[in-house]
Amino acid sequence: MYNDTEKNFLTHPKGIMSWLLTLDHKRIGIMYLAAILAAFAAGGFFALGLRLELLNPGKQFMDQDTYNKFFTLHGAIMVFLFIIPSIPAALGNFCLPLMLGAKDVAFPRLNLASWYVYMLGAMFCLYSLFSGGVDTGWTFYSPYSTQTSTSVISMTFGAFILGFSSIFTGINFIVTVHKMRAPGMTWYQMPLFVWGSYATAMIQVLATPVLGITLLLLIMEKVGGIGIFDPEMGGDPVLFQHFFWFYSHPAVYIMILPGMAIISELIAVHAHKKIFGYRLIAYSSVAIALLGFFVWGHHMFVSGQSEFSSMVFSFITFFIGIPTGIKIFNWMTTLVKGSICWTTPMLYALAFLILFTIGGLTGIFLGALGLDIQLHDTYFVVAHFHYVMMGGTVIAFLGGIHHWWPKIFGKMYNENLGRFAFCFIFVGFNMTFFNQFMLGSQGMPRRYHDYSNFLKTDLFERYHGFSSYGAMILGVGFVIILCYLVASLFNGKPAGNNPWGGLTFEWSTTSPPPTENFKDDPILKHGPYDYDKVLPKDI
Amino acid sequence: MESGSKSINKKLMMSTETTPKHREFHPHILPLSVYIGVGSALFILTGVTVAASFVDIGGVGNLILALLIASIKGSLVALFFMHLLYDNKLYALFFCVSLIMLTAFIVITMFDTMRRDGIYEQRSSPIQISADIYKNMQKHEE
Amino acid sequence: MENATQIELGRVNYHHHNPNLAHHFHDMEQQHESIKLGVWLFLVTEVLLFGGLFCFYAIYRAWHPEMFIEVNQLLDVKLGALNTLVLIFSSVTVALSIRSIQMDNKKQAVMFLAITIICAAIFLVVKYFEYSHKIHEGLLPGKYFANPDIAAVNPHIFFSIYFGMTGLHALHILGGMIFLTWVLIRTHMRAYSSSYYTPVEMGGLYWHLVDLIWIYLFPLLYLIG
Amino acid sequence: MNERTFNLPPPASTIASEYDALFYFIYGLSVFFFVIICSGTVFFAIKYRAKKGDEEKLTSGFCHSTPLELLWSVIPTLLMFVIFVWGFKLYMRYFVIPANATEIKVTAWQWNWNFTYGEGAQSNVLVVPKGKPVKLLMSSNDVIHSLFIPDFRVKMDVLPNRYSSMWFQCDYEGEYDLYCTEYCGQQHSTMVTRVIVKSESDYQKWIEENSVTPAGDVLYNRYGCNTCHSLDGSANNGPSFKNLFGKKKMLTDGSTVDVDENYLRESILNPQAKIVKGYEPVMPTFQNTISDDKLDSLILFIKSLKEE
Repeated sequence: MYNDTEKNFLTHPKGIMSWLLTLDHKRIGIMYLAAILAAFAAGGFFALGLRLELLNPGKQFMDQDTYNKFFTLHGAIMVFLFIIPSIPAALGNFCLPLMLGAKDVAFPRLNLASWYVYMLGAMFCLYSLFSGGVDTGWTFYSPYSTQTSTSVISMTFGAFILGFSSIFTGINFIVTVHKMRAPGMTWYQMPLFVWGSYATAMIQVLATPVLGITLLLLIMEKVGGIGIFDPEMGGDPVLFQHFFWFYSHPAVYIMILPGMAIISELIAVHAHKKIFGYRLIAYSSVAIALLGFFVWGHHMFVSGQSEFSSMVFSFITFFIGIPTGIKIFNWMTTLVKGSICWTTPMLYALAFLILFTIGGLTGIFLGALGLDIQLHDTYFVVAHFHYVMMGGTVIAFLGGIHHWWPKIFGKMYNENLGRFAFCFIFVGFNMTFFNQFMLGSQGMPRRYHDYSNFLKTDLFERYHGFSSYGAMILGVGFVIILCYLVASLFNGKPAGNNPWGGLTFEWSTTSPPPTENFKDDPILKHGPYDYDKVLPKDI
Repeated sequence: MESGSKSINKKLMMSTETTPKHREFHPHILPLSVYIGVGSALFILTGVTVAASFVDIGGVGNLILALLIASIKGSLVALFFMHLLYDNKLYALFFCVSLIMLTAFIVITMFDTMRRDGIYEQRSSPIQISADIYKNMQKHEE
Repeated sequence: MENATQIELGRVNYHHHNPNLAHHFHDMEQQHESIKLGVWLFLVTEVLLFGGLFCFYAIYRAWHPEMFIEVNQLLDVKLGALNTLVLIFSSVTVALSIRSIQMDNKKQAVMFLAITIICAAIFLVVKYFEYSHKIHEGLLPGKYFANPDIAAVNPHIFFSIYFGMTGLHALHILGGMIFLTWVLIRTHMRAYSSSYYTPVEMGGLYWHLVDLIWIYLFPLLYLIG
Repeated sequence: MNERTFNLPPPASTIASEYDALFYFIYGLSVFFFVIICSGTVFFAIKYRAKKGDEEKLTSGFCHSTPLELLWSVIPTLLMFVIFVWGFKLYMRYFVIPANATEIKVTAWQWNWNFTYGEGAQSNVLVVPKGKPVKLLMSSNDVIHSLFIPDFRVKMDVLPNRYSSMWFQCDYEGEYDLYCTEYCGQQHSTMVTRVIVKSESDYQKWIEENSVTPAGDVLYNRYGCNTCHSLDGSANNGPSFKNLFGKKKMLTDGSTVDVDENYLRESILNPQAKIVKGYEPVMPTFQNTISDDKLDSLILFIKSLKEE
């Protein structure tokens, strides 16, 4: 049981320097958590600004320039500073070595370096924010990005640097999974969170360098006019899109795979049920990671790329739907004959099943060659990827935070408040984004500051208004969560070592864990989800 | 084919097990002759590839030949100097995955850049043939 | 009591056997393999980093084959070939330095490392001459291109790619030189032996990759005609 | 047509109804699968909710079922194939332009549209004839734009370095939105205009009212094209313009070239690039003397000399 006099990783050693120079994966995870939450708050601020501006047609309170910078910063911050590092670098860093029964990740120094590199990249993004902002959209499409006079260089350089932090985390995870598993733990005894993180790390290692070279070339294009993207110099701007999406589509799976990985944990643990189709879920993570590399062109169906490559990309895109569908059905079936506790993390897991299904199904519209033509670059796309990124990843992230919070800090938050806030999130999210599907298929284009010039302005206004109010409810939900989680640190009840009855290694150590993770070397006694063999009272 | 990949899989799994008992550390030392031999082969192949570039095979023949020789040289470096032949096959696997990804990247991108005239010739050719800088250059000369 | 169980598991005391063993690894073998795997993953990222430039090369070469052939005549095959030989030689010596340290022959290892670093320096000097010649002729990337004698369209793109690829490669050579110098000093200080030589081997792996990339760059850039 | 639908705007072009068929097919499938997953999740979550005393019991080891897993691998796979093929067919309908389409040149720049019609008319709103296929030949003067007409279900990026094209046929007179959907800078959201669909006769009338004397023939004399290129087919220093457009010409190096917009443009700006067989490379370059719109109208003029 939790014992204040015991030395845990949070309290020992003490002092700010012991944190800044720590090599402990748990502390680095928490430092990452703090950093990404700050980024999330910043990104959320911009999102609310956008929604308020779109409440009514015409200019509300910001001009076009400001609006353009807002959506660019919202996108860039949320993608590069929040979602990509969110689950792997914060929760993954904390949990992965614990789940494997290892003392640390394979390269603790690299891990710390990754945090500092992240902070450096964030500084560059911050700098570009204060030196006039960026107005290209987070995709930095050439040739606009090479022509605009805003601080594209510092922003892309920031993203370039952030790539290294992502690569470092990826390398660390792959090596840790290969070499640091507890004695006797085979690949098929690993928790599914580890499988998902492993697949994610593969993408981080394989795709991020291409983003690096792309952004570097974009900077060279802007500074030195090397002429490979610039049509005026004989270059081809569509090539930039190829290069950009070669990273950024797999990056979508960097974002969602860890979310899926968390859901596998949450569902099994909170339903006290052996996970259905363990191997298929594990394989499908790897399959999604690999297939994800060959579908980037489905972002370019109307970009003027050849019909032949559009066909190839669309065909492969549909194959991704299959492992994704398998996962969803497997999670749903896991619930059967379980003993389901309606805890806050479980509510997020159930919400994930519903919201991610919507995100996935609407992806089929966009993957179908002809259908994408109407929907491309409209709010349909915006709604689709928010259902995947937010309804998927962020919901899973929230579930994960609630799931591991007692383990990380040894304190239990107020479950009733947790469920209360969940309702805000669920309702607010759907209010914000569901009507955007209709908005998009009716033709409302994304990245529009003003929609008063259309014949259908009144229709758009109704949908946009609904969205904006939803966003406010969503914002309130996040504030409530922040409040009760912070409050729990001060007056939360001791959580105990294993509040949910988890069977993976991290629940077998104290909460919070000691610096060396385990008092004694952990020994594998059962599989990660053997709820049919281990009595709940024995856990 | 399938059973082959399975057995590789098995080997990978086995070789990456972390066993509880502590293992001695034995470096794998290759005889000097291997390094000298591979080194000389690389020198000779460099000569061959330079020589081959002066023979016009026609079409993309020269390119293919040059890449073939480069690949032989590359394999020699990877297999012997980088010990892929002797080490855990996991390293080779990761290295191959990177090469496969790279090939896929190039090939699939070229599905687009090479086939833009799939339906209409008009769409593949640039509106403006040469870059603006040459205009300025000409002006400058005048 | 606690000690007893730990000794039974045969771990704890082992930590003190080798000062080079980090606390979170069980044994030297695990540590060595982990670091090696990490380095290989790093090499994977390097391959894909250069891969982007290779992709550009492939696309623009396919678009403007006649331009590539014409412009290629302006590169110096002799210097390129010389650099290739220098790099291959340095690859052999770095491999031999690993072999020497594996056999506990510190002196030889230092010597081979020194030769490798000297070769790298030669490579960079040759590159310097090539570059200054190009700059002199106005054969520069992108908008700085200022050589009106070429008839084919858009030669500046070739030089963007040429300088991009060889420049990035030269940066890697420079990085390798710095790392190998550090390894050399550490070797000289007797930090490595047959029981622990991981940094030497890692430096070698990296150096071989830099060589391997040049093996492709050389024919693609210099031997097109 | 014209009752307002919930998801898509009323279909106004011929391709829109084909589009809507696939859209609602996938829509139906999505609703079906969503209902299965949603109701399954909620039902199981309620039915198997933990009760008092459950902590004393093991849960079922039900964790594998080949038939079930095959079921939800194979059925989606088959459906995916159907959707892919259907989507691809639709896509090809978009990209194969009917031969008899009226061609309109679209030029986009930050942040405006310009539409040039065959007869020299120009406008900022797109005017098209009802019931006839219309081809848009598009290029941009600066960054990438994208032309989108939601009621017609058509969209295509407008590129700065290449021509892109698209087509539609609208059978209903009226006004529709047309706008840019590729983010193109500060005033992206003002790049909104209209398509006006007129009956065939109104369209012709509009063209006549708005057409300028084809500037091309004026330019033909002003730039001195007349000294070398005849209009009646007679031989001179350069090929005659009569019936030139659309022909295949043999070049001095033995290859052939289609005389299209691109070739004409290149030959005016960079005359030495492709010399037609039998002629000397004597033409001067017009690289810095002729503006883009003049170039366009000169090309239009040459096009107009093509015999039907």
